[in-house]
Amino acid sequence: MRVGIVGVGWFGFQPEVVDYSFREMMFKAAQRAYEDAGGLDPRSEVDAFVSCQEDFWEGISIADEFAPDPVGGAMKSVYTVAGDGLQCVGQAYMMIKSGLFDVVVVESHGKPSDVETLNEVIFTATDPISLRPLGLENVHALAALEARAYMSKFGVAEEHLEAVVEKAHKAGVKNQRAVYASPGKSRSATPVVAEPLREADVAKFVDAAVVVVLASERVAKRYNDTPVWVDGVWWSTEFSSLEFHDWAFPLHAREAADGAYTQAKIADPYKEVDFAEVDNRYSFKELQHIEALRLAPRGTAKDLLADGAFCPGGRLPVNLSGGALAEGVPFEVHGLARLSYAVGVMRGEIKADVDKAETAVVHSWRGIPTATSVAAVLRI
Amino acid sequence: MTGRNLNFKHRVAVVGAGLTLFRRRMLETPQELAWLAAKQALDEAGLTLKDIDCVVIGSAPDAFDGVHMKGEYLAEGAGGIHKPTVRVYVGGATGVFVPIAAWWHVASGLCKRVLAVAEEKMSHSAKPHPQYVFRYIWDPIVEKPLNPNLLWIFAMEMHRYMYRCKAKKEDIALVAVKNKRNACGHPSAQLCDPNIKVEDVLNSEVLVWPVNRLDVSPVSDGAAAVVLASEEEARRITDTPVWIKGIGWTLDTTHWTNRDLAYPEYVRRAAEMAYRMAGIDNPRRQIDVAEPYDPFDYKELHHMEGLGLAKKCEAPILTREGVTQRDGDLPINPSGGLLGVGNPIAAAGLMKVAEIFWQVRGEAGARQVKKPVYTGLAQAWGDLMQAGTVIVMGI
Amino acid sequence: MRRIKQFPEVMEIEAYVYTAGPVGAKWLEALKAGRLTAAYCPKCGRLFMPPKMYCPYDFEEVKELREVEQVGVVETYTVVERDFYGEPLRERKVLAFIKFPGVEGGLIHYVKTDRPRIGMKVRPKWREEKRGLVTDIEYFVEI
Amino acid sequence: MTKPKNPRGTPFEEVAFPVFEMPHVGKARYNYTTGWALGRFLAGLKEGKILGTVCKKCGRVFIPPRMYCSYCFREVDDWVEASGEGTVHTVVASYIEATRARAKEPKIVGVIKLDVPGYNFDDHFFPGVLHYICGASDEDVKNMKLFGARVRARFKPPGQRTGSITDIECFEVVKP
Repeated sequence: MRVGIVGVGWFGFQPEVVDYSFREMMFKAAQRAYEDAGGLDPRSEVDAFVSCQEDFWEGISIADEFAPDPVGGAMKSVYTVAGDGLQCVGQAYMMIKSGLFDVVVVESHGKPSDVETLNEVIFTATDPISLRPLGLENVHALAALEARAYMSKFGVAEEHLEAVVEKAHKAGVKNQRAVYASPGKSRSATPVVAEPLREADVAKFVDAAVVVVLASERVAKRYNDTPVWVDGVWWSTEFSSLEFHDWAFPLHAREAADGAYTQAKIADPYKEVDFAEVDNRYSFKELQHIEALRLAPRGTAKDLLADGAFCPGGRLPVNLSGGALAEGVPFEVHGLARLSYAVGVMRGEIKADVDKAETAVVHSWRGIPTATSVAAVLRI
Repeated sequence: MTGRNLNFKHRVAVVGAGLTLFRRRMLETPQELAWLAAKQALDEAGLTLKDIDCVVIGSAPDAFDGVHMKGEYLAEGAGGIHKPTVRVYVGGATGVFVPIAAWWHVASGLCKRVLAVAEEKMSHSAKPHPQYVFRYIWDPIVEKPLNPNLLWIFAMEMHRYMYRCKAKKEDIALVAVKNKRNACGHPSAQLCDPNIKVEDVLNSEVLVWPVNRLDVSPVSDGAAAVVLASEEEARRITDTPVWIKGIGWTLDTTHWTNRDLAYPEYVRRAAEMAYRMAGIDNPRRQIDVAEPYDPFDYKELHHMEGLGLAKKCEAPILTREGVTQRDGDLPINPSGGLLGVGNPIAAAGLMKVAEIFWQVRGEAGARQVKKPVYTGLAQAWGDLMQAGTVIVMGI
Repeated sequence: MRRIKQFPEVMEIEAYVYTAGPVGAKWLEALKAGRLTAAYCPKCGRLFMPPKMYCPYDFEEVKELREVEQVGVVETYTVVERDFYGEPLRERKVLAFIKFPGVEGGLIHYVKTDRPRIGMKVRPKWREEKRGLVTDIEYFVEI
Repeated sequence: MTKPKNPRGTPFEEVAFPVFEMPHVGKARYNYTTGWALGRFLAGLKEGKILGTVCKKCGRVFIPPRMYCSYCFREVDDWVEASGEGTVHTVVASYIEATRARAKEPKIVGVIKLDVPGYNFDDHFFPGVLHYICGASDEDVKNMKLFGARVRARFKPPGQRTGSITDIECFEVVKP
């Protein structure tokens, strides 16, 4: 039983959504998604709802209690995954494959502008014994440690990061929700945050909500003439403690991608994938994730990128949207942002510079201090 | 409604369960508590971590353990590293939801053996008191400025139930007495009291009328784990797999001040979903033993009614008549429940699932109910009095 | 139409009281005594740090800590110049991941140096007054 | 054989080393966007009004208000104003604070089912808020006399209101 995406809706993608609460943002994104799914009625046609969020992002304990009403799920089967939106897609995929569910709605929202102490909140995700007493003033430093390890091991130079940043901002100009896209942005003109990372290497945060409707093959055509099929989705947690994870290479992304490719029967991703949307919340992460997703051999993404292979119109465009560097990071919505953009491109609703858009891989990483990635293979 | 397809492909069984001690304060870190339970579940199933394909974690608010992204943190102790690991969450109802989510990991055909782990370490949030964490579960704008204590919401529900059902505090206290006595047969139990009487409950400190201290489950640290397997694997692992026959869950509206609290409609809907899948049309006759969620004594009664194990307002009568005792016709919470074994939120819910597993296998020893057990049920409840999760298991 | 647009909120308690577990507690006691130790897994023979009561590699129980020579190697580092919100720090800080030969894992900690580099050998600079925390090591210095 | 067999864990009572404290004050601060519905609700409170929204499809009135109908999944149609009077739906007497410390005086709190002119509500779904109830004692709670009692919102003086649910001091029992 294949699983299809039959509706997508988003709201926000503004640095600060001032007029609407997170619940109202969820509602607006859900309205658009249901309209996109041929006017699906969530009160009678949906078997289950999955929401992706974390308590400390919301500033509410047991924040899942707010999930049902805004998406039309009151008195229905609703639950929360404390993970990236793509992990919710993974759960929905399994639910539909089990045969017990036909239509599952996936929701994620993030309102970083409501969090005043973001550094401290993120730092609270680290180990209380081995790391917390250090009191880091900038959690991005943990990503900088990974950046240095990767760059030193594979000979990546700052100019390669420059190229990633430039590509993201250029591509982002064509993406209507990429509020941070500023072509001509010079990475080297921005200050060093934590060596080797400069301000331009670090994606900013953004408020957003995305809702996706998934349906079994049996009923998908009722809601959409051109479902985008999820042919594989997998995730992996490499380690809980950064001390034990591979500093130079994101094995979690490799493991997630391999699982998704196996399900989708993709043997050679570089040849079989038409375009990709991957996490680039730090510039170097785009290079790492390209390699982890087997779209380039280890250590070669920088060269292929320099040759234009991953640029719009290139051999295998990566982040036609500009990714997180151009759109911002809306907490756990990140994966659904990548997915919804890819769906738009595949359906031809977003005019993107790509030769063929029949098979795509989308990926998300949960950011520091996690070592968890999700990857999904989409086909139309 | 597209209509749920009941002809799902794969049967799923529970093949092992593990628990830690439940105590007020534990030295082990949350990761280590998860490991203790996970390891015991694996050992009981005769498996090692290498046999596990996927891991599902459950834990209630991050604010207890004091770790943001608690699922990421727990993954290592739960056996979830280098594996697809996911943390699911429905507040207090999480414990029973973990095996529900693990069910579709297996039923989808994508995982063969799944470890489901739930953990809670409430003692970390010690200053000023773990109860204080619950301050942040209220609506931050229209409720929290009133400085509520979590017990308010339960007391309001309990009082409304008493008002509508004309139930007396003495009747409700019988539940606490039964469960704290039952707990004496449970090796993990935090609050066994073989001699407790109704007067002890009624004379304990009044916290929020009508709730006295002994009407409430304690603050606890602890973890629980179960191993799920596909039919083929389950038969290879054990001669006595316990099948998951039905799953169901429902979330009512967030806005609890807009609805009547006397009857848990969301539990009824959740149970209906599980019963339909399990082919149960007369739960009172077809369920041999049940572990409804009992963080408060009235909740056991409330949930029995929601689950269709008693008619509306009938549960206090059944309790008074002894029907819900271990040797009764409908044994309820033979484990000792949250009131007796303890309440490390998500772990307590999964403890109930483990209890049904052991009851069905006849391995509950001192706690084994008198009547033969073919089918059992575990249920949990949470969020702002809005979440119901139900699992039906049997031979 | 008038609206109140923002509402301040906290989600915090006074303090968390963390425990380090049976093995972690011994590790912290060793730190308090100025000794660096790692957990020893009897099954796979690995030493690992930070320690836990189980081996993260084979899931077996771990009870023993073994002393580790106080010589670390910088595997990766960063020089932190600004805080998370973009303000320059008063003092640049070198944060590093430090490995100890023969030990899995390691420590994320500060290094006091003007010339950080990968592969540099470092040793801990202990505080006079120790409390049984990872910050009993004030920072690492080059050997 | 009684399962679980030898469950493990190391309980302790004394709070001493190796337990260590980490202050959390100031580490998780937020500034909530109230949004379309609650933003106006709070502004209304400041003006001494209790506002709600209504879905004309199903006729439900939502107080506290929201911009969507949870039951019809559509935007609400209009605003309504509650009269400020209502009935006690459920009520309790709290002897403890949020911190679990004993309170000096019992606090009476409950859910108030609000009157909205032009609408009638059953006990199944109704506009209602959580709030303090004043002019009653804990004895009135214990003997259940307060169930169904009529109450009226007592607002703070205009100068002291900030646009918060606490702009209502309490709901006062209306003497028959």
